Amino acid sequence: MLYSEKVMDHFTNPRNVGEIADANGIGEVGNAKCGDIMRIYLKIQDNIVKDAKFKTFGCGSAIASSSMATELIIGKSVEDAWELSNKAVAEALDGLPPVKMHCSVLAEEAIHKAINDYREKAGLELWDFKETDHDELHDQVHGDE
Amino acid sequence: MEKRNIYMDHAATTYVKPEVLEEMIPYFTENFGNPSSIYSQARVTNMAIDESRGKIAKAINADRREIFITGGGSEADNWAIKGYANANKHKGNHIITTTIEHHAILHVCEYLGKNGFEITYLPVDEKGFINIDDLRNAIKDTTILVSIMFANNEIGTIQSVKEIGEVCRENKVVFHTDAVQAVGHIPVDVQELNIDMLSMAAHKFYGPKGVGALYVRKGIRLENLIHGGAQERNKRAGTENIPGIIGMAKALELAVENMEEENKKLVMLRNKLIDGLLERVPHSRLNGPCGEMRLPGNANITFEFIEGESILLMLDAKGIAASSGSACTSGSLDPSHVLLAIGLPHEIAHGSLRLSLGEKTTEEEIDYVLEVVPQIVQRLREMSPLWDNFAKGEK
Amino acid sequence: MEKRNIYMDHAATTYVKPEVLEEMIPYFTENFGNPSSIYSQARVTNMAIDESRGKIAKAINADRREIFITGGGSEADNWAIKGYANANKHKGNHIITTTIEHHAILHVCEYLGKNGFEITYLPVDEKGFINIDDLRNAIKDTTILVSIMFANNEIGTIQSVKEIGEVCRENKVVFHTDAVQAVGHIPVDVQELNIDMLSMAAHKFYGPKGVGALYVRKGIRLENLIHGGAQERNKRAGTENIPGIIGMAKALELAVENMEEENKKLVMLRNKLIDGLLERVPHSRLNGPCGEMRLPGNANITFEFIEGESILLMLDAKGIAASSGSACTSGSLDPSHVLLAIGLPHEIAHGSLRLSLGEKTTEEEIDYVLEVVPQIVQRLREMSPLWDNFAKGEK
Ligand SMILES: Cc1ncc(COP(=O)(O)O)c(C=O)c1O
Ligand SMILES: Cc1ncc(COP(=O)(O)O)c(C=O)c1O
Ligand code: FES
Ligand code: FES
Repeated sequence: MLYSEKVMDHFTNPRNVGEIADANGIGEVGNAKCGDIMRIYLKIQDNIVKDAKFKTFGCGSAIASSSMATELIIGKSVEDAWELSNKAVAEALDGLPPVKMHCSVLAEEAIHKAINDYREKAGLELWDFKETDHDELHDQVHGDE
Repeated sequence: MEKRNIYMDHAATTYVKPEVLEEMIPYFTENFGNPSSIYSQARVTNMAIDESRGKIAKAINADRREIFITGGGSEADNWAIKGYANANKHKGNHIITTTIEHHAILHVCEYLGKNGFEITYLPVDEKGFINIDDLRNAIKDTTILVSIMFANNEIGTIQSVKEIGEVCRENKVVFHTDAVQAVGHIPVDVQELNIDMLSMAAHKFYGPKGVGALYVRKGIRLENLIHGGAQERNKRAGTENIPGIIGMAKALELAVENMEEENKKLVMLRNKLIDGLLERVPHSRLNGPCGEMRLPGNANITFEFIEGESILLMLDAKGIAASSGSACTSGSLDPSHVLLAIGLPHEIAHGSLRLSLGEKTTEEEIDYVLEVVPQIVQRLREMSPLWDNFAKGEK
Repeated sequence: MEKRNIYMDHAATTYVKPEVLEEMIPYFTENFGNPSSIYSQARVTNMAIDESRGKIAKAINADRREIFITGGGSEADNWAIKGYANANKHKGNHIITTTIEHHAILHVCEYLGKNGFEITYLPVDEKGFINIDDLRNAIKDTTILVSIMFANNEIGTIQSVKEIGEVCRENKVVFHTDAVQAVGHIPVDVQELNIDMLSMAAHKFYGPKGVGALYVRKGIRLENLIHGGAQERNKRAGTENIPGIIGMAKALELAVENMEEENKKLVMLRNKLIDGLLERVPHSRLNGPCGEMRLPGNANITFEFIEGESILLMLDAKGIAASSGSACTSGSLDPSHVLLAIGLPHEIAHGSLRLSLGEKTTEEEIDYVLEVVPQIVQRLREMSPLWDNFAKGEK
């Protein structure tokens, strides 16, 4: 399995690690049993993502995806941040190995959850999104070809 | 700082020692004649193979006619289990193995389980040992075969092979052992230990890849796995891998010669490594036993709250090659079945590191690892939401 | 006179070319890391294997994901036949092959024949060709697999593979070909020839022993032969034989590069050898076809009234290494099943000689063989009671 240089860079020097004390949107996905948990903290002001930080328990690609995803949404409007897809994260990392694509899905979903957390707290209507059933994803990734 | 190059994954595979390669070379280019032929050139290779077979036999106290060359450890395992099961199904359909075998045994057993055989997987205790009474109780009228690994590739547990062999013999059940991690590393004597079949692989003891052997005690019937030409006394077809066989024999001869001295050094270094890591890293634990019943070169430590692949990548950045879980399944994301079998919860099993030492490992390398690993663990823990939760909980 | 050293048994096995060995060497001692691991050292071997797989695929016009490395030609044959049969028995239980296959196919078919499968062995004509109408007629509703060798190892017959492939495709039956004697020697294009599975072995084209490959067209399901680790995309377990794979790829690349030129020379020398022997030795006959449909380096001649092993021993005394019948069954005393299949009576089949030429064969060597063989045949005939009877009968 080969990681791109970009992945390795974001893994060894992850951007935006940590938590935001006064975050107004927090999202967590994954589970420890699978070996991956991602927690994203957002600071949103005037509908703009002013800051984003993460804490991730997971493989190299999960950490790199968190780093890249947070970097990509900082400064964006909430709408634009919502549109960030796992594919865009993977592409920004110059690609992920096929068995590791789901790690970028974690990033997309953690952001969705964090944004909805913000909207809930702000009394806004929640946006629709389908969280992947992690067990299903697991079978998909590790099941027979 | 100069980039280090520290190899601590000898349990996955080793390089070929220069003395071994040197012996192999002439058989690639000069003495390459098909040993089954009758011209003089072939007689040279025929004799060389015979001599090598003798060396391999001697290393485990077997007869050379009981040694059958294979294309590696996995082939030997597959052949032993499928070959014995298929040739002896009239006697029964029950096979006993353990939950901590290598996949080359486990997946064969799963396959047979779907094809008319009944498989019992013996559990292990928290150090990775089977309970001999469990084995006794598992044996029944239909039991034809017991396959229990000699030494575990992940956590280094060495089973009480002699006792297992005795129980099998008392019950007239054939006993196979996957000794891929044992042969060339610790003393193995098929007579003394009551072993009926045994698998080995050259690349685990500084011999070449792509060659292994199955020891089959005289009188045991196996169905062929690879049918065809009359090689290996009609039991395993395929033009002989002459350099491979020569290399395996030479490497094994060297390994047995140096074993005692080598292991003194390895045990000392390994203990320093294990003790040092446990001491320096909080919330870490040793997997597998300490002392005599652990493979001399094996250290396996779990660091809670972090994940194995990230540890490996960070170690790699520091010039250290190691492994997490079993080598041929990293690339897969499942936590090691061995760590789950010794009772580690899923989330903790994910954070384990295997460092396996070899003949060139130095004390200075151990010191470097002891310096680097705690830093890496700390960095990863700082990123980990689990550590966060834990630290907050503690306050 | 100085003892000669003439190798004319290239169809049995070849030496490893120095350029090939040179590419392999670093992978024994330096770049030996388990390619499934994730440290940088392993990335080097991983990429090298990938590149090699690409070269192998290119040589037969396949996709690299369709190439699976094995421990040799026999393993590839066994896997293709047993693996396909077992994975597809719900579709039918009938397999078609020929009477002149290598034992690695024949013995597998015999084994399957005893385990619920029905095998049809197509006959061949006196040159070793199957009749395409026989194949058409043999295919029935229950037929799942056709395995017909590309080129015969004893008599050099090259089948009309494209036509065979077409018939299989029309009838939606999977077509496997044992191309162990063809790959690296004559053009092989799995697309153009409609081949679904194909076996090869590196040591037949100046690559190392103990490594081969099975091409499996995308979409074809095989049961694993060697279960275990996740190597070869979960299809063939066992730590990768890195130097072996590198060597096979390099050897094949060279073979394909030089094929056209090389074959011009080989055909010229072979024709000189065959014509010369037939001319100089009375009561001799060529086995297999002449011309285009014969392997460039293969000559197979029967000398009536004498026995093969005696010829080989006398040739050896003169410094010539050759073979009689198929290499891996010499050592066995039965006359070749291939020679019987092309209609030779038992007593005549015994007296056959295979001379297989290679890249270093010179015209001078051919001249020497042409000088020596007639003398040997005459000497042996003088000792032969059969010749005696015949000579007296003629008078
Ligand atoms: C036609 C053919 N098939 C299969 C084989 C078996 O190959 P190996 O001996 O490399 O297993 C050979 C050579 O021995 C052969 O000539
Ligand atoms: C215990 C054990 N059994 C079997 C094997 C399989 O050996 P190989 O990869 O040489 O086929 C290995 C190593 O990979 C092993 O450690
Ligand atoms: S987080 Fe599951 S493997 Fe990357
Ligand atoms: S580890 Fe989470 S999907 Fe498998």
